[in-house]
Amino acid sequence: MILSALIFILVAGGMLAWMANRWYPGSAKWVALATVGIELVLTIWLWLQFASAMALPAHGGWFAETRAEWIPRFGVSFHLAMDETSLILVMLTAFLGMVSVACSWTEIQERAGFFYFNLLWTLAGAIGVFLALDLFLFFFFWELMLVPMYFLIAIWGHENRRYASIKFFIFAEGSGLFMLVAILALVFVHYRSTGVLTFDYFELLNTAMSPSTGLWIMLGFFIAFAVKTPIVPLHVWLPDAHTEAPTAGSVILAGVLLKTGAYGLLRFVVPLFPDAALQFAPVAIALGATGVLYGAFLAFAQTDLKRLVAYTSVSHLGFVVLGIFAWNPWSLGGAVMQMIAHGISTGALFVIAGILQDRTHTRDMRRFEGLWSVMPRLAAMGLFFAIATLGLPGMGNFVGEFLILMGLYRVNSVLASVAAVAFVASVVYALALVQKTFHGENKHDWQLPDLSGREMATLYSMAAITLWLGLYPQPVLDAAPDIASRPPAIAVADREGNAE
Amino acid sequence: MRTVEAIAAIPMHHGLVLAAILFALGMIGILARRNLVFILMSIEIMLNAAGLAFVVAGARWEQADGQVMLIFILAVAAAEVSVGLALLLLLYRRFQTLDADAVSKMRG
Amino acid sequence: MLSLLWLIPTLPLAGFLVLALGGKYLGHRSIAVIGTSSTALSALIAILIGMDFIAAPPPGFVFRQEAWSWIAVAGFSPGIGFYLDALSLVMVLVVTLISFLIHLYSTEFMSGDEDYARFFAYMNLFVGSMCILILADNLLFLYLGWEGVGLCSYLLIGFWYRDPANGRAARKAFIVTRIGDTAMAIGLFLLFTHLGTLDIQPLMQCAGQQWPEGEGLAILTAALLLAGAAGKSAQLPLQTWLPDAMAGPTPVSALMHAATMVTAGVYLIARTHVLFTLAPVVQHAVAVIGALTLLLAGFSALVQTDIKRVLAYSTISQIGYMFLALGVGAWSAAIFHLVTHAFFKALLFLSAGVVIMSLHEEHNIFRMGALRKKLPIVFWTFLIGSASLAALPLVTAGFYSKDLILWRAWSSAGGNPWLWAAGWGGAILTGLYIFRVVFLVFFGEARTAMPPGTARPGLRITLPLIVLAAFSLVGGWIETPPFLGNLTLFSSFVQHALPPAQAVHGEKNDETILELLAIAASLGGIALAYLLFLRYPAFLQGMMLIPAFARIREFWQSGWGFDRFYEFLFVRPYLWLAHADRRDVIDNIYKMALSCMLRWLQKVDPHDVINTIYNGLAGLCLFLHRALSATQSGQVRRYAAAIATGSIGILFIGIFA
Amino acid sequence: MEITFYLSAAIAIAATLMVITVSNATHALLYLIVSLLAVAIVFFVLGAPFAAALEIIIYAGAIMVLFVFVMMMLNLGKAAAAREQGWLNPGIWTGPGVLAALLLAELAYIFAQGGDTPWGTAAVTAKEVGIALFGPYLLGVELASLLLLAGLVGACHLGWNQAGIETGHEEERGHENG
Repeated sequence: MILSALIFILVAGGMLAWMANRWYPGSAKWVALATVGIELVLTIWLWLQFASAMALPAHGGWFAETRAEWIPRFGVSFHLAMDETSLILVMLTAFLGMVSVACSWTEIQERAGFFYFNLLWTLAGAIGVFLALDLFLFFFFWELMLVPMYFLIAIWGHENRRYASIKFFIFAEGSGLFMLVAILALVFVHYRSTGVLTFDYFELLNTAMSPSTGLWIMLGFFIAFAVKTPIVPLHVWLPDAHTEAPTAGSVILAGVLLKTGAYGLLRFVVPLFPDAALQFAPVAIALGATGVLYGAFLAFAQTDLKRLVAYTSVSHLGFVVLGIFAWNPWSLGGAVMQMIAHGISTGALFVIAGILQDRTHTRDMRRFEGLWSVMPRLAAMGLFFAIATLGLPGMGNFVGEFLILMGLYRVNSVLASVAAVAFVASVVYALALVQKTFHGENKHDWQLPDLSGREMATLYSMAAITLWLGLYPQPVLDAAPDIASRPPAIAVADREGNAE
Repeated sequence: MRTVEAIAAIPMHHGLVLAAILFALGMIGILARRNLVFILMSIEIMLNAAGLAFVVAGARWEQADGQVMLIFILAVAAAEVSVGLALLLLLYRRFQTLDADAVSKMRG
Repeated sequence: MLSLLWLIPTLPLAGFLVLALGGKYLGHRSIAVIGTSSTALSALIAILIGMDFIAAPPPGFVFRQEAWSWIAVAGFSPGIGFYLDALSLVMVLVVTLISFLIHLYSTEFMSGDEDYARFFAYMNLFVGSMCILILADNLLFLYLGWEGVGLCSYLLIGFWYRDPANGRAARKAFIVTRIGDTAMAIGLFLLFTHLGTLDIQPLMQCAGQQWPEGEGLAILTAALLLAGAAGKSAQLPLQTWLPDAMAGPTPVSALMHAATMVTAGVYLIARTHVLFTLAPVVQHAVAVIGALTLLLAGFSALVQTDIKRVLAYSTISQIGYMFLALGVGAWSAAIFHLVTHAFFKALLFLSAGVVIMSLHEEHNIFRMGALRKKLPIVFWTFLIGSASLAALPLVTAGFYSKDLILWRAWSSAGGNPWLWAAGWGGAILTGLYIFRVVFLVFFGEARTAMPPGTARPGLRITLPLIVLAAFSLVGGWIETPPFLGNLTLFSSFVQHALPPAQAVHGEKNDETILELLAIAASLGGIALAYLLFLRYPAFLQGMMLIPAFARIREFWQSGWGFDRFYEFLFVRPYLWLAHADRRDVIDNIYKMALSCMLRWLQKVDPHDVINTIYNGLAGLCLFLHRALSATQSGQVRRYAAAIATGSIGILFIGIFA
Repeated sequence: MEITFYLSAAIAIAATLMVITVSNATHALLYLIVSLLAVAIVFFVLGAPFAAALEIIIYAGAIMVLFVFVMMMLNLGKAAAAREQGWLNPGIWTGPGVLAALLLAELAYIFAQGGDTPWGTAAVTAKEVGIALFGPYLLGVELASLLLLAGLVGACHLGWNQAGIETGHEEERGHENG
């Protein structure tokens, strides 16, 4: 029940915000804030609740479940369930929802009601994706979150929004098509072998299929999630979308939407197709390592602040892919950690970029310089999150990256070493960001107000979470999928890798 | 139950052939005439032929359904004629002609 | 008392937090009090703990304390934990003490700076990270401190952020050390993957049990750790960042880039010495790297004109000595030199800072001179520091430590005459370059008039100088060679953590001969400096007129061309590629795919079959398009006819098929 | 009785033929009414008196009256008939004729396949039709009423526009051209 509430609160809140803004202009943001506030309180309550339930060993990894018939004829049900991974991602979504409402507080003046409607519906779609355990429902939420996101970019975006939003939509829909085909293929394979027509995750979990069929269906899922994650070379929509989206859109895109792709890999690709995933893992790991380095490399080349941050996402999510396909406890813990830490740190960098753009009306780093003396607080926060992004120990990203590479080292030591080069590349881009934006002489004579109380509260809370993740990451690490309850195929690979 | 009346024992075919002929004539009318009034009349003929076929079949099986269908067809015809004639008037006012071929704005 | 161990890193970190968050609202006075008192307290605690540790040693000379479990995933469970043994105790004492003195110095030195709070915040953060590095119980926590000090180094080198050159130097320092750190991280992956833990003591035991000497994995791990150490300690081939790091404020150079942070590499190798003994090849490489570095840096120091750069190259060179000692297995000698070096090099930097400040940011030693009279205290402290650095016999700390290293380089199992010769040559160079500075700066005639009204350094500057000078003189008397009393206070204490060095090559009287040679080297260097730079300066000026010498001088001054080489090999290609790929080549591929295909088709011969097919297809499409659009005549009757035809046709099919 | 059927069938076919061939619209309308009346007789003969009555009342009566009204409003004169004559050149009949022949042939083939079927012997009264109409076909009746309503509204709407013919049309044209 509570799981459906998580989704419907956002849906209802979105509609309420839209309508409220017609009656009382300017009230939409309050409604939105209240909605995500309730959502956040609810998830934290759930977390505390389940943290105590953790003590009981018999829950099988799933805390809560909601199941209702939807289209019984095709075996489609409204099936939501939550385990630790879902919970932690839902918490991230709720928190970033809060952040994105806070950072659009003054930025969005036009059609605010519709804006918050789209924002909340995107969040609702994302939470649905994190909770759905029926493949049809999953696909439904997957599409649900795209359309409002498209509007967010297309209506409230920056100069080049039309191009960016269409590119985003084409990539997202194209990949969604792959997934739909793969879902249907999987369901029919299952139907053919058992005679039961169902879209339920648990029923499909152990579908018998020939290796080649499995590989093809898995590839369908993989491509869909690879576009969203994104994995090089399917990342090209991301820099444009992130750059052109409004601040809240960028935060949600980077913090939440990319995680749905990674979550899909974690929840569906590997468990549903253990053998195929095992076969495919070397390719995926190679792609992930390429992404890690390529993203870091390109981030350095950018002059547009938001574009730079966007490419760092490519790099960081590359780590997540590595972690998932290395599939051992360390790398999975690291992958979940990296997802959360990346959501917070990159989200914060986008908030900072948004604040800068709001005040200077440019994102070109060549036009900044020397902002430290103008807005020391913002600069200090920028420095802090740049350092978090480059993976300094003591911050969340480090724990994620270190664990991922350590797990990967067992499976493929050469690629782990290659990917580790990103430690250096990330320093190069992060320091370039700090240097170009905050350091140097204030040559352009900027006179800008420093952070307001609202912005400080947002960024300080994100900084505190980043430090917390870095120094006491255990709650997040515990949220990684328990490998013992999953198909052991890749664990076997792990052992083989260990032997060599 | 029902009042049995002695009626003519005509093979069903003959009735259906009549319907078919009327239908074909209506079709010829639609295709051959250019005047919209004639086209509308031809449509009436075809609808009527269809109704006739229903009634013939209904009579064959001694069921009321055939006549029910005729009533529906009548309703359809009435609605069609009212709208069709209104359109026809509109067209005449605008183009000063009833030539169906003259009204070809939709040419691709 | 020992249970207060956790306070040592925590106090400076708390100071950092207070200053970072509230620095805006605090006055200079309270900033200075907070910044200094936090390090003072942690130094005090370190001293108390040290006394306690020596007076009542904990079992096994080891004390551990775990705050909380940091990460726990499937057997990987590094904690936020502290580990105190003889080695880390010595290190933490040196670090906190010197930190306190330098903080005290900075309160006056930096008093004119607008970012006073930021400076002390960074400095406190550094002290905290450094203490974590030293006291860490496991390699991952050590890595946290390791990266933390790297970050502070970056922040403080670029402290005066308005000048882009400072920013460049700072980034260079961070990136170059990060290269080493990455290697070290890979080393950690390897260690955990094969030994299953990162806790230092169990790890060392495990390694000793599982790996035979010369095991490939051990060699690989040791090499990776060595890369990390070389990056942090500015050894070949990653030494290029340190001279540029002098862009930071002078107290920073004194604290981080001379006394403490750069010696972290030495500490790391000493801490993981078991791995290096398992990998003799790498251990030998450590010695060779140390020997090469100390010579190259010595030559470079000889020709620098910036006083701080002389000291920077001198630091590289001295750490080269420490590496040499580590490489031959003289662990305690390396740590001993680390300690004495920390004192006298901090002293030299702090004195140089006063000189620079007095001359209003003049760094060039050729524009100084005759400061002996004007800055008497500084002259004496600088002289003491130089003497200690040059290993002036008997009275200076540097003599005892360097002497010990030279002897070990000759006598240890890993030592050989070549290494000794390198160290001996380095000793001559050391005396030569440092006394060159002394003679040029404090003797001769004044080349820049000291601006009138320059305030004399106050107590907060002179006190640290005097304390450090005292340590630089007497600090060596805890460990003396056999013919001078054979005190082994230091090495026997450190033995609890590090194995003693065995002399295998040398006889007893060899040692005396070598001692005398070493004394001759240091005195010779000083004498040479006197002759060349004070007595007959014209000789050198005449030499420099010869193009070959001038070119060599230039080559040495640029640090043996490493910078230019790296620039050419790595930096330029990276920048070029980054620039070329700014718009993301993959995106362009997608964008251009279509137009490229069309262009390709155009290029192909027009009579080509494929082209004809494409043309035919296009023509067919065009024809179909025309035919179909012709059917849309707009004439209702034709549509009706089409419907009728179609229906009749379908009926036909329905009947006859 | 049989003779009545064939006779009225012949009249219906002949009248319909006239409908589609004469050039004067009013004459055609009258022929159509004749045709419908003949069909009504056929219904009666076939034992469907209710259908026959409806055919006369609604078709021949109401709907045809609509046509008459429209004829009056159009006020077509001799010129229109002449132009109509001009359109009716012989060539125009061939295509539709061939199509109609094909259709008839196909239908004849189907009837031939079916073989002889005996005729029903009982008439279906209005009462039965009514029961069927408001029993199983209730939904159909409602739908038909909706359809009629839609037709009514549509016709009203189209007719209303005539008020603004002079000005409104110009506007509309402007829209279309622009």
